[in-house]
Amino acid sequence: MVLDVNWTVKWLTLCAQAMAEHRVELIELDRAIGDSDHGENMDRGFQAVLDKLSDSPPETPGAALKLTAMTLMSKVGGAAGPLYGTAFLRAATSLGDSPEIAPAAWAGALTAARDGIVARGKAEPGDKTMVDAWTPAAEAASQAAADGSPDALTVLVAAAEAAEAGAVATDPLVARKGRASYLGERSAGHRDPGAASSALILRAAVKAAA
Amino acid sequence: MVLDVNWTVKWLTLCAQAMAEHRVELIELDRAIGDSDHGENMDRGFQAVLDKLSDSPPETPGAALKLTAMTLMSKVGGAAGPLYGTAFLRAATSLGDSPEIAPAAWAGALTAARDGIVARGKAEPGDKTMVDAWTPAAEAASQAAADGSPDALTVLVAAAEAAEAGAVATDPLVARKGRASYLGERSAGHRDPGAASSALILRAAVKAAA
Amino acid sequence: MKKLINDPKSVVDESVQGFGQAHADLVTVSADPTYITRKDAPVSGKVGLVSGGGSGHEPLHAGFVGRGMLDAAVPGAVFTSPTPDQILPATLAVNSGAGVVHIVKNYTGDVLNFETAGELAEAEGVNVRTVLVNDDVAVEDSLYTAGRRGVGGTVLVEKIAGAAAERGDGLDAVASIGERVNSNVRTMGVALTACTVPHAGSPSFDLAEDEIEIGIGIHGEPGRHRIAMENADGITDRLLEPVLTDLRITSGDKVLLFVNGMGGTPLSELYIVYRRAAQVLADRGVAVERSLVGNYITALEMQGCSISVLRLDDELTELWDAPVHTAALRWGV
Amino acid sequence: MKKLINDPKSVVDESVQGFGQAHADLVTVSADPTYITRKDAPVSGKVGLVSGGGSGHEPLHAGFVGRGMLDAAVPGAVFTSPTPDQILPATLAVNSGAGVVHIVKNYTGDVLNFETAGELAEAEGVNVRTVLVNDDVAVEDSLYTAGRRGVGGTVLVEKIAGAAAERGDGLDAVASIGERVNSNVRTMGVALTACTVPHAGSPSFDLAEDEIEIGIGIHGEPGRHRIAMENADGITDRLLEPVLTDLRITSGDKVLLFVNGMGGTPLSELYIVYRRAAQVLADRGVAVERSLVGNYITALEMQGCSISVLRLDDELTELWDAPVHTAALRWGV
Ligand SMILES: Nc1ncnc2c1ncn2[C@@H]1O[C@H](COP(=O)(O)OP(=O)(O)O)[C@@H](O)[C@H]1O
Ligand SMILES: Nc1ncnc2c1ncn2[C@@H]1O[C@H](COP(=O)(O)OP(=O)(O)O)[C@@H](O)[C@H]1O
Ligand SMILES: [Mg+2]
Ligand SMILES: [Mg+2]
Ligand SMILES: [Mg+2]
Ligand SMILES: [Mg+2]
Repeated sequence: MVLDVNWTVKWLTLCAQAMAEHRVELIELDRAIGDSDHGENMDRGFQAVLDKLSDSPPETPGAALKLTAMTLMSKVGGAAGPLYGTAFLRAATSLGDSPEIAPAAWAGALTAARDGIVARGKAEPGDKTMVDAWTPAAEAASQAAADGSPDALTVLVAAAEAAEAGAVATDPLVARKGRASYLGERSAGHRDPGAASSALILRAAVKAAA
Repeated sequence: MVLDVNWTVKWLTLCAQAMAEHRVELIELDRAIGDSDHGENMDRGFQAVLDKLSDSPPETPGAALKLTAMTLMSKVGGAAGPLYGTAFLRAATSLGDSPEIAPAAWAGALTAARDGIVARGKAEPGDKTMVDAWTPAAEAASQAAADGSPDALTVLVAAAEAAEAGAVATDPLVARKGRASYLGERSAGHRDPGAASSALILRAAVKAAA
Repeated sequence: MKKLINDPKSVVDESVQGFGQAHADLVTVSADPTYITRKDAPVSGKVGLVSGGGSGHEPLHAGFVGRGMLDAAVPGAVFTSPTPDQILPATLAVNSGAGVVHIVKNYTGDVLNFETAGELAEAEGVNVRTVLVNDDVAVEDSLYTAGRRGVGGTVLVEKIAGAAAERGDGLDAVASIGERVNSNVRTMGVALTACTVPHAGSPSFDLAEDEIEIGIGIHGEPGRHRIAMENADGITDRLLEPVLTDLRITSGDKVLLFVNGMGGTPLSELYIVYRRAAQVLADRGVAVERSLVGNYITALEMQGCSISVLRLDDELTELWDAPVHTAALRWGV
Repeated sequence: MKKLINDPKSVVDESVQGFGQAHADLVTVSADPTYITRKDAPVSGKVGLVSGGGSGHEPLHAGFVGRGMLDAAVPGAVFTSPTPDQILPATLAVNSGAGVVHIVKNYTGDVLNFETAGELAEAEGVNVRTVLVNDDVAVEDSLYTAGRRGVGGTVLVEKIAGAAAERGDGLDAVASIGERVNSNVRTMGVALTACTVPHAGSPSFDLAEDEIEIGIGIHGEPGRHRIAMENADGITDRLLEPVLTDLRITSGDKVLLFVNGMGGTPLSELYIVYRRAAQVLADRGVAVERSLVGNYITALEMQGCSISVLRLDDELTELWDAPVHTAALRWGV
């Protein structure tokens, strides 16, 4: 499996599909500890990404991610818009204009994305935000990429599984960043919607390679 | 049984009691085809009558009814306030300052009350208003009073029963006066709240004599 | 029933007290009997304007007391018209000698109580004229002889007659301007939810999640008919059509378009209704020269709205634009 | 969910269009990206004021665009902050060369999106200052590092900073007046019912008939804690106490008292709350010099209210009193 621009476009297409499919679920998660818009925002944003991708098909994975970043930034709004926008922009930058993403580059892109989110949002792991999905994902991908000469799929799977576990692990946390923090102790017992959507994005990367 | 000022005060006291007891019921009737206030208005009005009666005890039945009229006029509001105010005022006038109400005088007072309501409200029998209780009541009282030399109780009972039957008979009517008329056909199938409170008032007259 | 109240019996008194405190620069509140007068009443030489009715329609009427609008407002219990012993002193308090106009919404209770108060005021030497507001096209008055209700148009009558009084028109002239507004305005309303009268404690009617009431008044009473929920444009068309037909609005007419919230509907939705109504009017060649959008005559926390259209002429437009300084409507000052 | 809307996806666009049509004398609506500017923007020599945020809080912010208040409002989707590609052109459109102040409610989304737009505007040569509003005492910011939310105080910041800009204050002066308002105002809110975000379709939280949420924001989020229903005076005390404590209000202070409805609560109830709050302040020797009562910053059709207290000084009072001409707040003009 080669992670080229076709794979990237397929990944982003599957992201859009995942957001549409899980729109209500993400709204429900946000309803419990936020303001009921996360699923709507992500769905609107990735639908716009689809439009952009077909309007001006990108030539490289990096270009596809940059287009995604700009579109999410201008269509998602809320906290997630700038955070995902920054994440995709940093990932795009880290990939440069190479035509393919090597396993180690993928790990590097995830790390850059995570660092971008942290730079913008100032959240730490354990604050019950999307950082809790991206941090283990970036770490798992880095570890898998460092592990001999892995194929791309292995690295993608490692990241997705870590993100999913990270999202689940936000359940008992008390939020210290974002809207859920206003609830104080009442935020415990609910999954962070941004961590959940992050896991969906990284799972879509696996599906695009399957 | 002599219908003197003591009876009159007892009657009005029982009216207040009936309005308090049936407050919710009258609100519910008004809720169905009006604006949910009739029970509250009547309860407030007759509680004020009680206060007035104890503040300045009347000397004659007519004086008691006049005091009631003025109090209802200034405390009930809505359609029922002026209509009941006029009814009690006309009844008071018809009784003059005689110390006792003869059976025929009672029938005359009810007729005067009914005429007052019609003069103010311009409703005809069958319009689904309190007129549909007062008209049969006045007629039944007149007939009973004309019937040989009846005792007071018989006349009171005749009026009360006719008022009750009249109130029940409003159920299928389509309202043509008052707030229920705005509902058109939808007003059918509900009892007129003013007819219901009128029946309570005339039933209290019987109880006061019992 | 969840409400920000202390006791259903003290709702009106406490609310009016709070209103008086918040707007002490504009109004004086008299207690027992309760009425609200313009701070500087009676205004020398000016015709006095008094309106009133049951409470629960706020900001109507107290919110419209002040320069260029009402001289006094008389609030009854919730949805219960006030009594003559309130209306009379309010009338006397605002009479400068030029006479007083009573603006009365056409409900049996309001009509009877104002009628009595008017007679009593006349007996005390005050000239009283009554302007009856009956703009609700939901009521077909041929069949139902209580006649049409006074609803949204009341706000417009109060503003415009108020401006006429403020510019110095005489008693008959003010009353006749008020009547002119009334005969040129029509209204129709819709409820998405019922409201709960505090002393009643339960909703004024039961409406399923997919039903709405068309042709409602402002007292939580059910409307003329119940239909399945529709979208905003569909509902707007249903309300606007009978208004335009009854008022015989034709291409070239100039109008004021008033979208009024019933109390519990967000402002954003009222603008969606306004948008459609303005579109329909534009399509028919009708010029919307003035507009009013907001919660001005309400039914407690009811969700829904009413649409009023007032046919304007130059004088009515000028009077509408004249300065007004009240708690709920203010411009030019 | 019953709402006067056509499609959850078009709610903001259609509402803003209707708003623009109803207030065409005051504002210009730009579509795609959506923002609302003062009709005469940019006003030569004047510092521009831009605010914005998620929709659903109407009349905030569009209702406050006009002379003496905002130059532009940027509405996002419902409860979703707008994006830099809206905020940037709005900023450019109102920049006369004197620079632009962004008034931003302290939510992660608003902060991040305005931050980006501000950087982009600076890159285009516009001087931008940001006033962050964070007046909500329900959030104890030591523990929860997202900090306090911007709620009711936002309206007061916009009015007073708007007056400062209108009188000709420079960029730093306007921003510092805005910050002065923010540091002298505190707010706390209560919800009696939840609200329903159109695209979500179900209420933002479930509340039993005898429960209320204390310490809510303006996004339908649950509050800090849930308590049994109380009467209006009790609820008022619960809201007012932390506000006064946090603001260290003492006898002799002069304040503006702002009772704000969350959208679905009748005005009459807001005055009942006002009455109690005014009473408590009077008892403590605090002078309520100005007041504001009504639905100014809302959470769709939520029932409930917030109480804001702003400590006044002579300058703030003068700026509060200065003429303002917007759709939702107007006086002196
Ligand atoms: N400071 C932050 N750092 C990282 N992630 C954050 C931060 N604040 C919020 N988030 C993420 O954003 C998600 C909420 O996104 P969304 O609902 O779209 O925006 P909003 O909170 O503005 O309504 C949260 O679930 C959380 O994962
Ligand atoms: N024109 C009328 N003539 C006679 N009775 C009337 C008339 N209008 C209303 N009523 C009576 O008044 C009753 C309603 O009283 P109430 O609810 O207290 O006043 P409102 O209708 O003003 O809320 C009706 O049930 C009816 O019996
Ligand atoms: Mg959210
Ligand atoms: Mg009634
Ligand atoms: Mg009534
Ligand atoms: Mg949001």
